[in-house]
Order: sequence, then structure tokens, then C-alpha cells
Amino acid sequence: MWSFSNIAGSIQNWLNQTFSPTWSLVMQMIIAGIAVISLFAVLGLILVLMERKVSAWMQIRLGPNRVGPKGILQTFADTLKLLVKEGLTPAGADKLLFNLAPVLALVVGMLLMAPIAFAKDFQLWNLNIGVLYVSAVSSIMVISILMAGWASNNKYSLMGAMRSGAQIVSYELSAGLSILTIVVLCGSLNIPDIIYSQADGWWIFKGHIPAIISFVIFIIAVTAETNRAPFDLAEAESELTAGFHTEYSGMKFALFFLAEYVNVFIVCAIGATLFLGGWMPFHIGQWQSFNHVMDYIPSSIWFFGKTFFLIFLIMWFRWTFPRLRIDQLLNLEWKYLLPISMINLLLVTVIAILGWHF
Amino acid sequence: MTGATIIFYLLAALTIVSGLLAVTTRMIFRAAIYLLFCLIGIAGIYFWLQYQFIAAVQIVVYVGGIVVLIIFSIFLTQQAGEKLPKQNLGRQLFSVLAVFCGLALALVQLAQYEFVITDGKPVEPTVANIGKQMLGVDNGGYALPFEIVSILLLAALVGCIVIALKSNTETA
Amino acid sequence: MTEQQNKTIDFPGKIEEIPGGGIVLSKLDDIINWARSNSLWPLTFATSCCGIEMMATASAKYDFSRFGFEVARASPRQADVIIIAGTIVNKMGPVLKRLYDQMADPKYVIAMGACAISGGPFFYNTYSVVKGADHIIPVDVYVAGCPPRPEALLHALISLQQKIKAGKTREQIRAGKEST
Amino acid sequence: MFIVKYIKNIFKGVKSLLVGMRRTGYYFTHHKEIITQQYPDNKETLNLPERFKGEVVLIHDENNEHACTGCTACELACPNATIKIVTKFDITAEGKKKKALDKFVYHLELCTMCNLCIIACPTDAIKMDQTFEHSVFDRKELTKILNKPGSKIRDGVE
Repeated sequence: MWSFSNIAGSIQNWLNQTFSPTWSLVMQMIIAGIAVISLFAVLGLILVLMERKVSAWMQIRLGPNRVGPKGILQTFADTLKLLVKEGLTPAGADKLLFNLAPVLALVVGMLLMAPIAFAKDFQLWNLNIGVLYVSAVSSIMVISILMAGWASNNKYSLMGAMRSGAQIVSYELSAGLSILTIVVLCGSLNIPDIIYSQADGWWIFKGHIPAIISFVIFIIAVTAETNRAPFDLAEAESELTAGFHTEYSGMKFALFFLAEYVNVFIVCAIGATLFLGGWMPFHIGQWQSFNHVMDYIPSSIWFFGKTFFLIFLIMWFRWTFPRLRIDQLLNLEWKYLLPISMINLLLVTVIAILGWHF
Repeated sequence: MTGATIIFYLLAALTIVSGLLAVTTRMIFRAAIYLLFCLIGIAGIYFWLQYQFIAAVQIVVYVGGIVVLIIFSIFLTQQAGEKLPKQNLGRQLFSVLAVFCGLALALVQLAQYEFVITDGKPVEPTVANIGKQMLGVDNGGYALPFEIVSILLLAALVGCIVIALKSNTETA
Repeated sequence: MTEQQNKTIDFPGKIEEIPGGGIVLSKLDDIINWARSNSLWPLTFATSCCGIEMMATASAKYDFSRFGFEVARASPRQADVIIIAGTIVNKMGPVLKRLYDQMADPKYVIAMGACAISGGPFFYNTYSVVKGADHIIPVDVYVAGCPPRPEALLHALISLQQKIKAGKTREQIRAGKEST
Repeated sequence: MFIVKYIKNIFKGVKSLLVGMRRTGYYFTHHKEIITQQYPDNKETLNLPERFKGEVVLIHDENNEHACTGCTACELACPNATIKIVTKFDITAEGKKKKALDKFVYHLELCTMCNLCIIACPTDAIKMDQTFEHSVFDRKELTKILNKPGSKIRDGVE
């Protein structure tokens, strides 16, 4: 049957036969790089259009419908415009860091793509510690924001960056704890292991109520970690003009924009992997015939379907809830999410030790 | 020269160059950023060695925690945007000398040490193994040092709280 | 509906038929102008009552996001068009100039309402109002009214789109008007 | 009870969030609720309120005649000098000199559509029109001369 892993395998075989090991490694790196970059571009185009349409429909508007058929060329026009727009560097800015920050944001996004399983047995890098890797590398993201805020030499940027730093550092805790609940349940940090452990049902169904609680906490925490409304204090227009990217224009701004959407995609992919079984089709325990029917849908469609469902959920939050104040934000994390997720982790550990999960 | 060697030298160059820049730059925020790249380079070397867990911990602790802490403290400092004053020649010479002494010491140690090829097969650095080693009480377990380190951290936490507590007499 | 939408597909260039399909040929300048005209991000700059009408244009009933004007930016660095919606007093003049200078090229200006065009109700008997925003920054499109309807602002934005697509400067357009 | 209040808080918060999400979810799935009017396409069916005022026009009949005597009542009534009446002297059939309208200059860029000129006009020569598409690339184009070329005053209007 047609699948991503077969294609990847045959390409690798062909490269290994044709070239020396070093050259075949280089070729594989180049292919992977091009694939990731094109995925970035496609994701940026699709997610921005999706956001605009979702926001429009939720606000009983029409949304972009005039640029191209049904507005599908809208983001293409935006991208092209941002490409040819002037990229300013303010005179008082720290030029090196100012120009490095958006690139760093994008590179972090690219690094995060590595351990994600896009389809059955299809990964760029099968890491032993996949989930830990993602939560580790995503913490570099905050540095690029702090860098952008500092280097802009603008008080709004600096304040936005500090807010964003406080927010990301604190919400990383509860995101990590809710990831840990699933790690405790399946006993591995490896992403394929986690997915295969869900072959007879996804963790959100198998793990009773604690899994659902940790799913909710995970979604809230990653919404805050990606700086999206209702947690977009880092770029609160009413107070901080545009937060840490106030001084960015043209393509540098577009890179930040893109990095935000790619980050949303990545955290949703991780959420789908942990709680909704990644590329694993919808299986119910021992119902062999039902499971067999579900297997006919390709694994990549399952993965992207779940991921886009979670992305839609995060967009739904954004266009429904008003922005929090900074003290409310920290209250929510330290007084509600963190204690709840700690108790939840204890509960899950008890469940895992006693073997109550299915 | 294989691809792996090239990657090693690239990572090493990143680490050394950014480390040097971190101590020579006169802008304090840039120094923190160079330090960040230095730590990322070290994490990259861990990845290259297949010690993935340690690499991830390196990133979580140093990049996600310590560098962010340093940056925050720089943000809260007055006049952090200005260039630091130039150090006088004596200090510069002394620090260069100190660096060379340290380097020489390390090199001498490395040269004198006799590396023995062991027969035992390497321990798989999986997370499960690390966890068992770390919290094991049998032969080769590190439960006691682990607990002692955590007592140190607890003491530090208690100390923080004591410092942060306002005494009633002062406020009244 | 479909016919109308077909009309609005105005991607520049012509389709060259080749065996097995067709390819679109176009000038790069035309495509860039097309992209610029379809992605005019306004700056949220509202100094008085016209601002309310500008917000109404952004809201559900009139919805300028249909044309791609949607992403209202609070930072001048990221905006393409500044809609001067309201009175420009003498104290606001330098601020407006600075905002305009901070915008990244290409940048466009729409003067909305009587105050922004000429000082409007404050043209006489006021010492504190700038008699027209074009004394400070060059204006591309003037839309009269006090305040103009949201539809009038949409008309101004569509006029601006046509101007960008034509690829002409303010001077060229003015010269063309006078010669005809 | 602290714990009870804490848990109550959580449930109340989650419930209120779900109420909000239900509303937006309803709108997201019910596209017939969309109230957007597609402006350039609905020009013919555009329903403007009766009170909407777009610009001042001088009423001309089919003989290219208007009712303006050039009395400058509107010019005096205007609070911000939007109207400038330029008059000339016509020679009537009896050989008498008579004041008549030469140019009805109207500065649309200054006009605030306050309707005072319409009220002031003794002969109902001007009215408010409902056009609103006044966008121009040049400010000079907003200064209009309202009387059409060759028009003259209607007989019997004093």
C-alpha cells in the first residue's frame, strides 16, 4: 500500500546504493531540509487563511472572498507583499540581535519538526526522548522573543518580551506536567512508542477522567505558550502597540508571523500524538472488524485531521475569549493549573501503578 | 573525513567561538546570547554522542532556565543597554594568562591519563536506564547523592522564603 | 454569485494555451502590484468621530476583510495604509508625520472625512487645527463626508487598489487628470 | 470553606467559557447568520436611510433651469464657508439689470452635511443628495461648481 514510510525508505535505499555514505547523508539532509521548508510555507499559507476564515465565520462575517476564487489567494498576496516590503532596522537597535531573532524563532520551529510522526513510521528523527526533546527545544523560543524585545530598543517591545517570558516560563510547567501524565501511563518518552501504545484506544479515552483533565490543561498551557489569544499579552495591541515585534516590518515580521503559526501546528501535533493517538486510526479495544475498516483511512490523514482539529480548537478560543490581564494570567497558572495538574499527575500515577487504565 | 566528523567540528567551533565572544563582548545582553549559543553547541555535542537525555536536560536547564534567568536579571538592571567600560591592560593580561594556565592544566591531565579500552559493553543511555541508575539503591545506584542534592535545593528554597518573608516588626 | 466572483479574479496576466493545459504569463511588476493592492493592512489611527465609522467598516456588516484589508496593525512598521480618520490638530501634526515616517515602504495614505481633508468644520475660527492632512504628509485618496459612510471608505480603499494596480505615482495621476 | 470555593470557582469559570464557545460555535456552523453586505456588488439594492445626506446639489429641471436667485442666504447660513456664490448682472427683457447666479461654488471637502443651507434657501433651489462615492485622488476635484454650464434661473422665481 502507498505510504510515506515506503517512499522515504526507497529514497534512502536508492541514495545509499548510488552514493558514498557521507554523500548520501548530505543528500538526505538536503531533502529533509527542503521538505521542512516547503512544509513551513504551505502551513503558513493554510493556517493564516484558516484563521481568517474561522474568525470571520465566528464573527458572522464573510472573511476574505475576493482575492482569487473564494479568497484562497489572499495569503499568497499577503506573503508576496511582505516579501517585497521594506525591512526596517531602527537606528537605535542592536542590529545583529534584531536581525537574528526572527531567524532563531524560525530555526526553533524547524528543530521542533524533527521528532513529529507525520504518518505511520514516518519521522525525520526517531528520538529516544521525543517528547522531552520537544518541550526542551520549545523553551529556546522564549529566547528569540526576549532577544527581539531587547534588540528593538523600544519600551513596548521590551515590556512585551518580558511579559511573554514570564508567561512562557510559567506555563511550560503545567504543559510539562500534563505531558508527563501520558508518559507515566505508557512508560516511554519515545513518540512511536507512545503512538503504538494507543493501538487499542487513544489515551484520552483509556486514561479515564485524569487524562481528560490533563488534555484540557495541556491545551490551555500550549495556547499560552504560543502567545495566542486569550493569552496574547505579549502583543496586546491596546497596551503595547504590537509587543515584541513592534519594530519589525516586512519579511522579518513575516518570519515571526510564520513562526507563531508553525508553533501552533507543532504543539497541536504533539497534543494529537499524546492524547489522540497521532497517526493511529480510531480503534476500539477488540472490535477487529471496526478497527480494520478504520485502518483503510491513510495514517497521514488521521494525523493531519487530529492536528487540524486541535488547531481549530485553539482558534476557537482565540475568537471567543477576551484577553487576560497579566495578574489574572499568572493567577490562572500558579493557583489553578499547576496545583490541579500536580494532583492529576499523582492520580495518574496511582492509576498506572494499579493498572486501572484499559 | 566523514560527515559525522564534520558535524563534530562544526559544533565544536560553534561552542568555542560563541564562548569566546561571550567573554570578550562588551555588551552584556549580547554576552548572554553568546552564552546561549555556547550552551546549545554543548547540547549539540551531547546529541552527537547519542546522549539524548543529557542533551535535552542541558537545553531545559541551561537554555530554558538559566539563560532566561540571566536575561531577566539583565532586563531589570539599570543601563544594561550601554557598553561596558574597557578593562585595563593588567586585568586583560591576567585573565588571558589564567585561561592559558587552565588550558595547559587540562591538556596536561589529558595527555597523562591513560585511556584503557574496556571490555564491558556500554550502558544504553535510555531514559529507563538513567532513571534506574539515578534512583537505584543497589550496586551503582545514585539514590543517596540524588537525595543529598535535593536536600541542598530544599535548603536553598527555604533560604529564599526566609529572605523574602517580611518580619512583622519592620512592617509594624 | 459565481459570475460575480469570477469577475473579481483579477490576477494579472494572460493565459497562454499549450497542449495539455495552459500557463499564465505575467509581468513581475504587475504581480507585485496585485499583491500590494490586495493586502493593504491599515494602521489603527483614529483621532475622532471618523474613527467610529472606520471601525464599523471593519466590523461584521461591512467587513473590509473581504478585500484583504483585514489585518489592522497597531504598529506603523507593519501597516501599509494609514487611514487618517479624524481631526489633525497642530499638536497631532508632528505625531502623524512621525507615524508616516515610521511606516515601511510602500505606504499609502487615505484622508477620511472633512477634517482630515481640509480641516472641515474647523476651517475658520480655529487656531489649533491643521487645515488638511496633506499639509503634513502626501495623501493618496481623499474621501469626503462628515463622516463618510462605511461604504464610502470601502470605495476609497477600492480606488486605492485601482491606483496601486495601475502602478502610477500621485504626480502621474494628477498630471494625467489635468492633460485630459 | 476554601476548597469548596476553589472548586466552585473552577466550575463556574469552565461553564462561562463553554457558554461563550457555544455562541461562537453556533455562528461558525450557521452561515446564514452572516450579516455582511457586499458593498460594491450591492450598489443597486443599497438601502440608505432617508435621513442620510451625501452632498449638496442644485436642482436642475429638464430645461436646464434652476431656482437659485443668487441671494447668498445659504452662503450666510453655512457655518464653515462651504458655499461661495458668485453673482453677475443679467440684462432682463425690459433692459433692467438683474442679479443672477454665475457660479455656485461648493467645497465638498469642507462640507459637514449639516443641512443648514437647505433650510435657509428661500426658493428650495438646493437639496441634499444621497451619493457617497466621493473618493478622489486629488483634493482640487472636491471643489465643485454646482450650476451646470448654460443653465439659467427658472422663470417666475424671485
